[in-house]
Amino acid sequence: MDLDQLREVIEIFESSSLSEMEIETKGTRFRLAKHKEEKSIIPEKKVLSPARGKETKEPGEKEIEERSLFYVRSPLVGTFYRASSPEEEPFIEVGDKVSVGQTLGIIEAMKVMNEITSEVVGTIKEISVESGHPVEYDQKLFLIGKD
Amino acid sequence: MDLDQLREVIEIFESSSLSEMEIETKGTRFRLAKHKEEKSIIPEKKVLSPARGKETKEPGEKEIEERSLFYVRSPLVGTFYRASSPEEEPFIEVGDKVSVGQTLGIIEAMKVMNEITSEVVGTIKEISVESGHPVEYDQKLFLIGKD
Amino acid sequence: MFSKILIANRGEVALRIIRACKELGIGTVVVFSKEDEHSLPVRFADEAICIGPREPAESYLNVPRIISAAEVAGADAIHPGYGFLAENEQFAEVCRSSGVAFIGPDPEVIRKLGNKVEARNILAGKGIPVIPGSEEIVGDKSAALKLISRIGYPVILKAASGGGGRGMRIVREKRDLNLFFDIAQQEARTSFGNPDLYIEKYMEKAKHIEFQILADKSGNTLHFGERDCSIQRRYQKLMEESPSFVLSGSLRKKMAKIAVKVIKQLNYVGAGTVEFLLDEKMKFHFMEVNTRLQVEHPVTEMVTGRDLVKAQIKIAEGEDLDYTQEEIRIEGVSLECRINAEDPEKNFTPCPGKIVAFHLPGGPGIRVDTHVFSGYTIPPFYDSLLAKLITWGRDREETIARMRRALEEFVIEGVKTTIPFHQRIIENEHFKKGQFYTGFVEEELMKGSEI
Amino acid sequence: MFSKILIANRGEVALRIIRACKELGIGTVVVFSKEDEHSLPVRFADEAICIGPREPAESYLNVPRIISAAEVAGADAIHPGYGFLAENEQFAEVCRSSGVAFIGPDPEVIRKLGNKVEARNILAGKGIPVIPGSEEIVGDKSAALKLISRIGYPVILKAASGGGGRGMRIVREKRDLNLFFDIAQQEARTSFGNPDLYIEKYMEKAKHIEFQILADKSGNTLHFGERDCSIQRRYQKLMEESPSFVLSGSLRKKMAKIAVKVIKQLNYVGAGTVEFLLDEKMKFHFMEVNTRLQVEHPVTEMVTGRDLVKAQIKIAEGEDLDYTQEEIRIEGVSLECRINAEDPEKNFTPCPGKIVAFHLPGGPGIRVDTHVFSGYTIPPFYDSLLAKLITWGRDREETIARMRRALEEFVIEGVKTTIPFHQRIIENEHFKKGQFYTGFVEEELMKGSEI
Repeated sequence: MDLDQLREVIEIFESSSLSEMEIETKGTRFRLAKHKEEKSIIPEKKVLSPARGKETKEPGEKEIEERSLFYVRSPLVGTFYRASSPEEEPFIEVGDKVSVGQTLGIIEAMKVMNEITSEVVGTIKEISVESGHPVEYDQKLFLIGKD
Repeated sequence: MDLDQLREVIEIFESSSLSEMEIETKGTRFRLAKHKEEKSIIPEKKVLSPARGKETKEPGEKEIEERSLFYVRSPLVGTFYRASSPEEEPFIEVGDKVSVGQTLGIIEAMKVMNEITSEVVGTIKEISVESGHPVEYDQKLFLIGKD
Repeated sequence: MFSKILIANRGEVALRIIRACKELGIGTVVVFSKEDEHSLPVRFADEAICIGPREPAESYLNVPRIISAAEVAGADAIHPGYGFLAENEQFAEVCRSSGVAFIGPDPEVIRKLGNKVEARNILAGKGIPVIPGSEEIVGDKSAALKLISRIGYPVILKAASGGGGRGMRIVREKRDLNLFFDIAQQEARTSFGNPDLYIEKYMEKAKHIEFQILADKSGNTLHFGERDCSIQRRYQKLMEESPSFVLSGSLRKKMAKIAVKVIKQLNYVGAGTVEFLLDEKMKFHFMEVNTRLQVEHPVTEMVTGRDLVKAQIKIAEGEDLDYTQEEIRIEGVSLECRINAEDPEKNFTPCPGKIVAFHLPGGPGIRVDTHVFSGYTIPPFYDSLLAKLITWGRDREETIARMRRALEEFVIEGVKTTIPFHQRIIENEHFKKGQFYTGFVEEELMKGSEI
Repeated sequence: MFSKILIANRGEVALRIIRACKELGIGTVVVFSKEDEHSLPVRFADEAICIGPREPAESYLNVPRIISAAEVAGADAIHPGYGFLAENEQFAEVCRSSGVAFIGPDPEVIRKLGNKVEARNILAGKGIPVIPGSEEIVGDKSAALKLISRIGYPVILKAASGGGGRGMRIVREKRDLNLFFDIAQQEARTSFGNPDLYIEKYMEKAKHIEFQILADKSGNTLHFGERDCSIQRRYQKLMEESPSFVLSGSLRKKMAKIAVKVIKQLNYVGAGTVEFLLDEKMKFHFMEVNTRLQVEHPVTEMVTGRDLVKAQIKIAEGEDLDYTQEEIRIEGVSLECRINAEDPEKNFTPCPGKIVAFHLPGGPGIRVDTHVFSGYTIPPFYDSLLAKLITWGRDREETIARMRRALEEFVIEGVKTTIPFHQRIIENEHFKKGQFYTGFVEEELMKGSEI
């Protein structure tokens, strides 16, 4: 049995978000499992804030983010706008190319308009919040595919 | 079986964060698991009743009991005596041979003397309670080695 | 003063008594069945003695084993809690003959009050307004019919040695009598070892109002106000409050006076509860006396600020009550919900099992009496009471608002509980207005519904 | 009436305010730092808005973010709790200019009372007995010496913008002044952004006695009795009780009258606390006014039966107090222990970490205010308060007995707590007799010991 291979398999499994893995190859079978953390005794919030309701973490998201996708998150609490005024066109649409420093949207907080700009060069993959909706700190606003 | 390999596999498993692992290779199958102790949230009693203080379950005791050793347990709450009166000799001593139905001791409850008799043929290995001490229901009184 | 009290019970009431003893500086020894080895009372008492296997008859109901445990432990008194041997005259008798104080009234008093027909007759003769009904055991259907022709339908069949709703049936017409008489006799025999029945006039839309009394050995007899226990299901109390929302000050005084008179008549010593039915016309009728601590005693403690269990123990020690009726003040309103491990959507089927998560409500005006903890397994061999949730407020509205938020905060996972049922009751408009009676849950709340 | 209140705080006080709002039927929105995402207030509030990372300056102390959250959520009032922005006049000011009600006194009042020297001077001029001391900032050691030559040793150096013990030093002789003056200035600068010090006569063996006041917009000003908060360590309160064991009825009346006068002088609206030092000769001296809800408010709630947080909210809504001073009755005695995640054997070092087991005491006369649950991790970024354990009894003896058994029942595993320290205090003979003062813990209890 190749113990180095075993070590490597365990390493790969550990760094993943998987909870179970089985491999069968050339007469060798591995089964690995991690047990879930105990459950919190307090029930999940029934009513989420309008802002928090949107946030759902997909599995493997962390990896995705690190590699080629990038989330623009809200640096503050306020109301999100996609355009500088209701009459204007949105700053960006899905599919648009963006450059570093380009304005993507605005967050109004205490009557002050805060521009949200891109930190990367890439393509808008997703706009996560509707214009005029409230956002909280650290909430995802845009998903950008890095070039 | 290659015990050195086994040791190494266990070492790898222990140093990992896994809780289960199965390996099957060339006719050898390993299954390793770590179980977390589930702790009671309530602290252990600080003061045990005089009777309960004596009872400590040793690991594997159940198995032993089933095979060749037999515990005589108290069927009721009361005071345990090894002899019919303080002047008399004890009914039995460690090392004595006993037969089915033979009196081993007495438990006094509400001024009534209840004889404790042997259910097996064998040799007294241990007398677990001192004469004159209180006993509770199901407390171990004697250990008998079955013949 | 007692130096060590044996607690002949389990669950939350055993814990309640341990707490009282600890506050009084009295040692505690709790007896337990093999099943309850890991229970909270066993952990918190100074000593614990296993007395038998899980079957109640071999443990909590077994008099010789309990007495023997008291002797072995050197306890000088026994508190029976409620249920099990709490109202068993033989047990009280054996305690006396064994030289151990029984924390409760004398066996003679328990016997007299345990026979419901005898109690009725004794008190009716002393000017106590009893419910119209039979003056002796009703042996068969023809005797029943004869009585009914005098008092009229509806009537209720009750077990002479009964309690807790078993052996009870409402008879609204002759057909019901034919249907239920034998069943009731059978139930009475199975439950109490005595098939004897008696009959009382059934009061429609009546409230169950009971007065808490304490009487010491010198004859000082004080009342601690009333409890309205009309929220019931199958004669089992589910929610209790003190004071009652519907009693006027003068009616309260009149009822309390009668309650005290009942206790004095009987030379009763200890804590006792005098139960009345209050009919739609606000006329009250004596029902019975419970010779034990009641499950619902906390609501009285909340509004009077008095610890009834400690008082009970002090009376048993021979101490006199050192305050007067005028010093007992009823302040605010208190409500208790009995949280049971039962599924209210499945006809309140008991739901024993392991509690995987347990989080208590807190903050002002909240009291919880419970023996449950996270990881505890509710055994199927005993009753299904998980916790008593008690709230207090300056007025009934505040008390109900607190109960609402406390029921919301209370987290119990692993078993079904009656919390949703209690939530439904406190939102009910009739409940809010105090318009409820003993048949309320079954006749109004559950009409055409799952719960 | 408010329809939604934003809670600008965390931990048990956030939960306390949520409970009050729920009972009043008012919606709640809690703001939280990323660190507190899984906290109980976040779960129990109707809404929760993340306002920043774990650093207080970026979250709970960040005025624009909190105001913005209030705007986004449509809250019409903000409750600041205690600590963080509770006594920050700018915050109260911004609330006002943003059209959100601040649940607390006006910013002008907060400012006046926040400057301790100014407050002293205003009130000394109105016949309030203040502690002898400086009428202005003491800029250097020579100014300090000049003042001391007038009032005599010992004195205490205090930060003019201070609170919570920081920047405070006792000076018993000239040498101490040289040692401590610069340190105290430095501490005051670091803690409050203002190095200004003032000097007061230090009272040996004095008690900290404070009166709880509520004042409405129509000028009705009522007191709710006093709290004795003399059990302190490094000027941090550890245990509080109400009423004080040592106050005579007439002294209580006199102090309460002065406390009400102080509040009326300032045109104060809301809940406030007037703090006094009571010296060995039973002479009392005004210290300061706290313009917020106090950590120890539950002991007052227990003896008066009044919900101070709900009252505070109603006053902010413009409602008048609908009862008189005579209707506020002090019944029984209440005691609070602040259970902190600290190691009393290691100089009270904070002990953040994961709570692996958590079991609350229950039964009569027990109240627990806590945001902790089994599985909760106490973050190291905020204060170490785990739970407030409050007991009530008819007299001080019963209250202490309940505290003893409640501390025994309370199970917290995973972190060290101050429970053993509290157990030691309640067994102390001086404590039992009420013979304790602000220096008691350090000068007597911890003398020659680990704790």
